[in-house]
Amino acid sequence: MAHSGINVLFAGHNFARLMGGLWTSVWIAALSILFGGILGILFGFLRTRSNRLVKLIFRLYLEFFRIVPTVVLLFLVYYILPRQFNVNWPGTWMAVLAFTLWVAAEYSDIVRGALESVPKHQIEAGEALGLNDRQLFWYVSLPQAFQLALPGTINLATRVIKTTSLLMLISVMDVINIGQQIIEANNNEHPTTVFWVYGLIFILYFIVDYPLSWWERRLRKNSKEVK
Amino acid sequence: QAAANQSSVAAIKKRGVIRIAVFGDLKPYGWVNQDGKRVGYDVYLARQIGKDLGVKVKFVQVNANNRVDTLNSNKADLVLANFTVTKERKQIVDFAKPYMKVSVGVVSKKSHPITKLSQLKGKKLIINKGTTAENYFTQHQTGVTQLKFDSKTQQFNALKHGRAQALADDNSYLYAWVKNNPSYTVSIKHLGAQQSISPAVKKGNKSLLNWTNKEITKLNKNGFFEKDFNQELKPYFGKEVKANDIILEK
Amino acid sequence: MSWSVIVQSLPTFEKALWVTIWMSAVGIALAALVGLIVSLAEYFRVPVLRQVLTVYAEVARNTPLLLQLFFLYYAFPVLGWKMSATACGIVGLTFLGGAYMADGFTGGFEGVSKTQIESGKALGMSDWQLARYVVFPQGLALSVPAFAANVIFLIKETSIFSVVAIPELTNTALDLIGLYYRSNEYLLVLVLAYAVILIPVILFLDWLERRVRHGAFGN
Amino acid sequence: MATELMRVDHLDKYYGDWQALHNINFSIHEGEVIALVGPSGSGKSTLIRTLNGLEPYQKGTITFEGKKVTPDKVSWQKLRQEIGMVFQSYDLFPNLTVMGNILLGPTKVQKRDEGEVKAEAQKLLERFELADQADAYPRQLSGGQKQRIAIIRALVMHPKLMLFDEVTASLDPEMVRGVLNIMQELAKKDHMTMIIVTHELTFAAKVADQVLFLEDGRLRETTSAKQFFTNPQTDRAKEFLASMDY
Amino acid sequence: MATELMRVDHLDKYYGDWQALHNINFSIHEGEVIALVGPSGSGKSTLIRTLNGLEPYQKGTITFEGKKVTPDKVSWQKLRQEIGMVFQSYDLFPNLTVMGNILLGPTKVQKRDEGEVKAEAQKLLERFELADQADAYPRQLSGGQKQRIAIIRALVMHPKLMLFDEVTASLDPEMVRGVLNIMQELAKKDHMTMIIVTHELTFAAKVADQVLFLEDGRLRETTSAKQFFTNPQTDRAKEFLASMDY
Ligand SMILES: Nc1ncnc2c1ncn2[C@@H]1O[C@H](COP(=O)(O)OP(=O)(O)OP(=O)(O)O)[C@@H](O)[C@H]1O
Ligand SMILES: Nc1ncnc2c1ncn2[C@@H]1O[C@H](COP(=O)(O)OP(=O)(O)OP(=O)(O)O)[C@@H](O)[C@H]1O
Ligand SMILES: [Mg+2]
Ligand SMILES: [Mg+2]
Repeated sequence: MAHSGINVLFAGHNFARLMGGLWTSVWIAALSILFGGILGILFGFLRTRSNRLVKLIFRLYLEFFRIVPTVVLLFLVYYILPRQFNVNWPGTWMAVLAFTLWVAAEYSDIVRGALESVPKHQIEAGEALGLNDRQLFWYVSLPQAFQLALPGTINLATRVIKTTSLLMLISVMDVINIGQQIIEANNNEHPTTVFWVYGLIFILYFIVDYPLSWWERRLRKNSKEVK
Repeated sequence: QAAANQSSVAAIKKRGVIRIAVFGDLKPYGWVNQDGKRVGYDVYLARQIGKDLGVKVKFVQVNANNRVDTLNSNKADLVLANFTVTKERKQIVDFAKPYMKVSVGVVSKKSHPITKLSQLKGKKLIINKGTTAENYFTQHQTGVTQLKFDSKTQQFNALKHGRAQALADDNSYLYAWVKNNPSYTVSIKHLGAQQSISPAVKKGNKSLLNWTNKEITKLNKNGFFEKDFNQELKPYFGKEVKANDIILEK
Repeated sequence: MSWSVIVQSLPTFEKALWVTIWMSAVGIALAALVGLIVSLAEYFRVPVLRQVLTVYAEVARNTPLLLQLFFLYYAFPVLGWKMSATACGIVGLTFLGGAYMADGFTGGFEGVSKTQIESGKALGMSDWQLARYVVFPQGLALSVPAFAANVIFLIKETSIFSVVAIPELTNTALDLIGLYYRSNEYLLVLVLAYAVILIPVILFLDWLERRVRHGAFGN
Repeated sequence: MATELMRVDHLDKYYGDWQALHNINFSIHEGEVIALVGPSGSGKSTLIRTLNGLEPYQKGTITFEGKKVTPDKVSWQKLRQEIGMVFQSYDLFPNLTVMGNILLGPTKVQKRDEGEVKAEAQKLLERFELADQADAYPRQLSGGQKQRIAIIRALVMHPKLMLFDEVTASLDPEMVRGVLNIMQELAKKDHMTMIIVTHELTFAAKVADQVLFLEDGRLRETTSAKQFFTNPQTDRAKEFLASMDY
Repeated sequence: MATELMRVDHLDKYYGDWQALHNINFSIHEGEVIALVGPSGSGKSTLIRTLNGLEPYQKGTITFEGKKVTPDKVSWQKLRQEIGMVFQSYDLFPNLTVMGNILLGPTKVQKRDEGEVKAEAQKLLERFELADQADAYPRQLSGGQKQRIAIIRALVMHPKLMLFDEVTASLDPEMVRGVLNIMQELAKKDHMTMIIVTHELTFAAKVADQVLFLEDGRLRETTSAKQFFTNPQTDRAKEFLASMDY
């Protein structure tokens, strides 16, 4: 019985379909991280420089995303945007949008934190050389902040990848959704399908996520040792 | 209205694609076989509609509880997802002529069949969010605890694992399901009035609504639904279900 | 946007709010306990147990809660292990949260400076005394920020309980949308409900963080 | 006497409500070396940072090469090309090599030709026995090496005045000498104008022409180095010298 | 002569493959003060840490009060109650008050009566002019005060031997004196047996009976303090003394 369940994974195009679903999840994650990362750097930079009002606005933006669970965020974008704003994209792009906004919020805080933890005396050493604000940012703050922000960046990426599991809820044909289709098509004949399909997806997520979190851990350890 | 125009017959033809919302995990109405191909009673109809319109069909997979929003948010032009016509739904979407009849049924274990609503009191009942079954049990106080799921896959798995004593959904696919799960039976065949299932379009989309009405009438006349039934449903149903239980009279 | 729709839904949401709150509370408490056990095994380098728990933590950290719940709820019964939805939710949250909490505590313990540990040793402290008087008080204080982040994270993760039919906030909102098609109203109430839970929690944790920091390190 | 390079008149500086510097007056001439000494917290760092525009001041004037300094960002940015500064903390940029650190100011700020600056940098590195380190990263260097490179990084901008804030305070004792040697050479050979904050009184006695003794934000004594170390005027300076001389 | 308190024979210590200490031999008698000096990186900290069991060693023996030390965790834990140690970094426990810091060892490790220890601690605090600080937290103290309290914390355990690893190295110059004063008093008045790693050679000359000069992990000289500072035997020691005396 258990045997028949595992065969379902390789029957027909099932395995290829699952991999296709995984690819959907991965590229949505990748694009969101890319777009969200760019926005996040911009927002984070603005948060260290701007006047009170701009800071407050970005702070509120961040707090909104801190409070609203990502599932809810997906539904907000999925239900509200098309109707209220006539935005009419396919589900995958809705997902990219929702994730991008979320990543931008979280990443802006990582970037702000990193920029602020560049030691003050480094900035002063730059000032003492006569660097102007723009030069200080490009030659001193940014390269050092990048190092400081790297572990946080990777950590966020792992979370985004894991969160793609929610795409199923807004009908994106992600790996879980395809898994459910397979389960539905075979469950009656092979009751253990559910176990093998979810098991495979579980492992797939682990395979994608683990190297990143391993890398993050190593970076953090190294930076501790340098200290 | 700009939004309605996006789904007018002219717009669809111009685009060359009609977007039709279907289920992906509702065997045998809308599901995906192991080759990754969408099949089922609704899907069969969808493909025919595409052919008759002379456009390609793009499927949008939905769950029971986002069928309305899929239309309202312009993600699909037409819903063919076992969409039961109800008073409430009529207020927010426009239904075309029905192409199936249905009523809410209850499935339970053969060994402990639930044949009367009163037996449900104090028990657990599985339903799918956004279905007529949910409507029914929300409106009729039966003293049952509802377990609400997002998808068909989830709800049937939950039933099999004994997470509740019964499951309520459209009787049309309960029949199919019990065929493969012979220890269960559709112990209540009809709850409430007989209802019908229709294609739905966004409210105000007269153009597509009229076209669809004509299409249904035409298909009904030339026996399309019988063919559809025989090909997509019959193999999954038990002997006790006849074409007449599902499709409408000509 | 209809005011009356919102008002009518409030009693339903209130019930769901309590479900979210109590399940979060229990799940987080258990997660903290598991996290503490894992981090203690790591700190005392307990053979075998430590390796086993490390594998657990890696698996829990690198897979989505949604799949963990699917497994517990839909796949395990195939093998004959069945838990109620509530139990699945709590176990899932504990499983995931335990790994995150362990990370936080371990980070705190490792953050205690080497010189502090050596000055404890120089006073002749045994391993246990070192842990009791030096590493734990300082390490736990250091781990408060991570703990706070985890609490907020885990409360938000309960929104995924929806997939195993637990009637918490998100499930309730989706359900109401499916029944009455008033997505604007219900989503608004849903967001507000999370704000009602999380804002006090965030404020409390901020306060706790400042207090502990000052108590332990004076800054 | 040589021309006056910088003068400070009636300078007051506050941190919030609290006055850190009280009515500071002094001047420094070309080629002169001033040692700024005093107990911890007396305001030495505050004063020397003010002279480089890193701290705003609330009253008084700073005059550089006969021109009153307008205390805004842009003027200071320009002026800092004429005034080099080295701090106590090793402040090389960790993401750049030694050469990268040295080139940054001349090429990006002064827009000088990279090849020319590089040649000059190479010469300075050789002069101070650091030629091997040109491609090293700061983390690969000892504290003493880092400080010497920080000095070169400032020198290559051709400053007219160099400010040093306890540049040897975080160094291992044996490293101190190498750094002090450079500073001594700059003073005696290059006749660099310098203001040096230091706790190394023996060194100060050797290189300084003048000593400013600061206490509680006030200049208590401004005398020639010779006189200060052999025969300080004020009791406070005497006490201070006694406390430092274990 | 007084009895031998500790002796070290043929001690070798490796960090991984790299040998940090080579064949170290010396002994210290009751009431004696040894100064351990040498360039940075020569292994002073490594040696003194080894004497307190904070670093394992690979060859040789350490003998304490005539008994060979078995180099395991539990023996060292016991022994450390007899050997006090103070480090360069201010290492008071930040979550405890001054009194809490002082009481921790005697009451928790030695299980002595709290009241009695408290009275003794109070006396020590008074003796070293820190009585007002008993209820303060470390963060409220200056570096010099912290180091003096760290010394008291070690003393209250009644150690037979005290180890000091550059206890004044991170202090502001004016703070140094207070700490050195205590150590001098311990040496001269209390006749405490002590091994002191220090860069303050003037101080070492004053308090030490013997000097161990370490270089590259090898003991290059073991002589009386008088001889070492006036007339060192080896060239290396001469160089070292010259480099330190700027
Ligand atoms: N940014 C600041 N804000 C408020 N007060 C400050 C600030 N920087 C320094 N101070 C205070 O100003 C006084 C002078 O400090 P400063 O650092 O100039 O002393 P210093 O003479 O350089 O001491 P040290 O020898 O320890 O370097 C001190 O009381 C210090 O606490
Ligand atoms: N944990 C360690 N692992 C590897 N090498 C080490 C370790 N600790 C010290 N060393 C090396 O051992 C040598 C001796 O170091 P040690 O700290 O004992 O010198 P020191 O004489 O105390 O120097 P300082 O005067 O700078 O304190 C140095 O080369 C150092 O790099
Ligand atoms: Mg200073
Ligand atoms: Mg050392």
